[in-house]
Amino acid sequence: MSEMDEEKNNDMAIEGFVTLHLPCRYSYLRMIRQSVIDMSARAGMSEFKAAQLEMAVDEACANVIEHSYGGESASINNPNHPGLRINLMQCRDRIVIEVFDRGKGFDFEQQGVIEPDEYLEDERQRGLGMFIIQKFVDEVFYERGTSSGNCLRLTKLL
Amino acid sequence: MSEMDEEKNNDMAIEGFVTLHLPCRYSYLRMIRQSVIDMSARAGMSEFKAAQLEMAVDEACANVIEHSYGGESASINNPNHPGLRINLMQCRDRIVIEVFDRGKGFDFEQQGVIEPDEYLEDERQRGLGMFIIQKFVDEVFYERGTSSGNCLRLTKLL
Amino acid sequence: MRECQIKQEVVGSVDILRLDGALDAYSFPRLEHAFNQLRDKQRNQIVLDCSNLDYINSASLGALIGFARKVREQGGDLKLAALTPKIYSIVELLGFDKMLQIFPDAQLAVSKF
Amino acid sequence: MRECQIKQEVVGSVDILRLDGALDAYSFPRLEHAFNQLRDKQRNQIVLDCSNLDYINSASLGALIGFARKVREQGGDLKLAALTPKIYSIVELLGFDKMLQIFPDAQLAVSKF
Ligand SMILES: Nc1ncnc2c1ncn2[C@@H]1O[C@H](COP(=O)(O)OP(=O)(O)O)[C@@H](O)[C@H]1O
Ligand SMILES: Nc1ncnc2c1ncn2[C@@H]1O[C@H](COP(=O)(O)OP(=O)(O)O)[C@@H](O)[C@H]1O
Repeated sequence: MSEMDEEKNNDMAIEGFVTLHLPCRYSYLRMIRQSVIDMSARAGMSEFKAAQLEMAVDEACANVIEHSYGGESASINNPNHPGLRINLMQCRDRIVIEVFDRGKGFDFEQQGVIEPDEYLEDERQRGLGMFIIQKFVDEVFYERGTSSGNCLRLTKLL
Repeated sequence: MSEMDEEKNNDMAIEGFVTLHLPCRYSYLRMIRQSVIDMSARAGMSEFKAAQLEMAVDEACANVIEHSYGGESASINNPNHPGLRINLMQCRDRIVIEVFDRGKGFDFEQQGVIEPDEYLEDERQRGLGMFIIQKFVDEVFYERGTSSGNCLRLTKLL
Repeated sequence: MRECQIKQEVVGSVDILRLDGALDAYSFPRLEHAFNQLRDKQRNQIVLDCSNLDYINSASLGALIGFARKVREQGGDLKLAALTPKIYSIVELLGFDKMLQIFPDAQLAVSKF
Repeated sequence: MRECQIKQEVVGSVDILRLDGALDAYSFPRLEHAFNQLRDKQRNQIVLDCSNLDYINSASLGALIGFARKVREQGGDLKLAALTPKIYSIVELLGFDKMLQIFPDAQLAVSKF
């Protein structure tokens, strides 16, 4: 069902696979979070770890809307806007979430991560999203411009 | 984004469109229900009407798993099982939910609907699902064997 | 959260079943199991505390009606308590409020036996 | 349910903001709006009752820290109350429990001014 299939071994065998396709609107973030929480509960992940994964995915999707697509406005009145595609995969020992978009993407490696301390010095009080994404999951992988668009893959062990 | 697009007029213009693709397992019904509730809330549907739509969709999806696919077992250990595809569409004055499956389907017109009274006489205590689906939404449309599989479309006005 | 938890409590001759979560096609077997246990023990005065029940499907509603009928044949009853407004509205729409006694809380339901 | 509702209550010199729902990128402008209103009225003793807050994103956490700093400059403070265990764990992981005072309930937080 996804690129993941090829690299799977026993531990990574997919036990559950859900795909969500949603418009580029902040009002759908709740539905995304609920699906992450539900998938985590199915897998037996603790409530606290699930909350971390929930937040990482929420920040990632909000970033896609704000930065990759340049905001909600382009999607309004455009029924053909590609929106967000999200794969939620439950494996034996982990949850893997892929977020795909067809916006401009970014250079992930070059993007600095602001730690909460520096963050507090900063008047703008922005830029914590990437830190949260990195801190709250066990593995982050980003690929720009795949055949399915830009892909951010977040992996959290149970 | 769907067959609906062709028949749309102003009232039916789609303001929100979410697609879910899920395995043929009862444990995903919760995620489906949550998405229906969330979409209904976004559209401003009352909590009580949303509960009716939630139940109609839950019964419809449980029927797909039990009857169209003959239970959960065929999907276990088969990553290529087609599962369920669900479109949730928010229009100005209604919510439209489409449930697609690639199972055997059924003859919708010939399927009798049991009223709660008869139902109570029946020892087996089954067969209320179709009644609920018909009673709790404003329009039910079923088409067997479309190019996307069997399709049940439920429409509920706000 | 995933499953429906069913906690049992005995108050004299009455069994209270506290339902927590959703009764759907996934968790339905739990309800059947609980009912079978009560039947085996010949308990027939039952209260279902639904204050933490967030969903109930048609098969589960059917099982409630069916079990109520069986315990009534033995002089008992199955009463519902503390339905959320959402679930109450569903039960009412289906006319099941005429077949099952419904009380605002479990204690009151117990006192009616 | 969709949006985050923010109810305000004045207890003497203290403003209690009761948050209900989720603070995410969708509802964030509401929080900013509430903070702007408080600033315009020069209210600087603030308690956030988070008992019904089910999610908070990074931008909202940032706004809390930023607003706390501003009211502190005027001799006031912003205190958090009644965080759910889930949100408390997030706040702690990010080290924000060292920057904001957190109390088990709103009344206690109010009494600390
Ligand atoms: N999905 C994305 N597409 C494009 N750019 C992104 C994406 N995610 C993050 N960025 C870039 O990384 C920066 C830091 O992101 P983040 O830490 O979430 O802070 P913020 O969103 O508050 O700016 C953003 O300002 C943006 O330039
Ligand atoms: N999606 C479906 N695919 C195939 N058969 C179906 C489907 N939905 C309903 N049916 C048929 O209609 C009958 C009545 O369904 P329902 O009223 O939900 O009761 P129950 O599921 O308890 O039998 C089922 O027993 C089945 O034969």
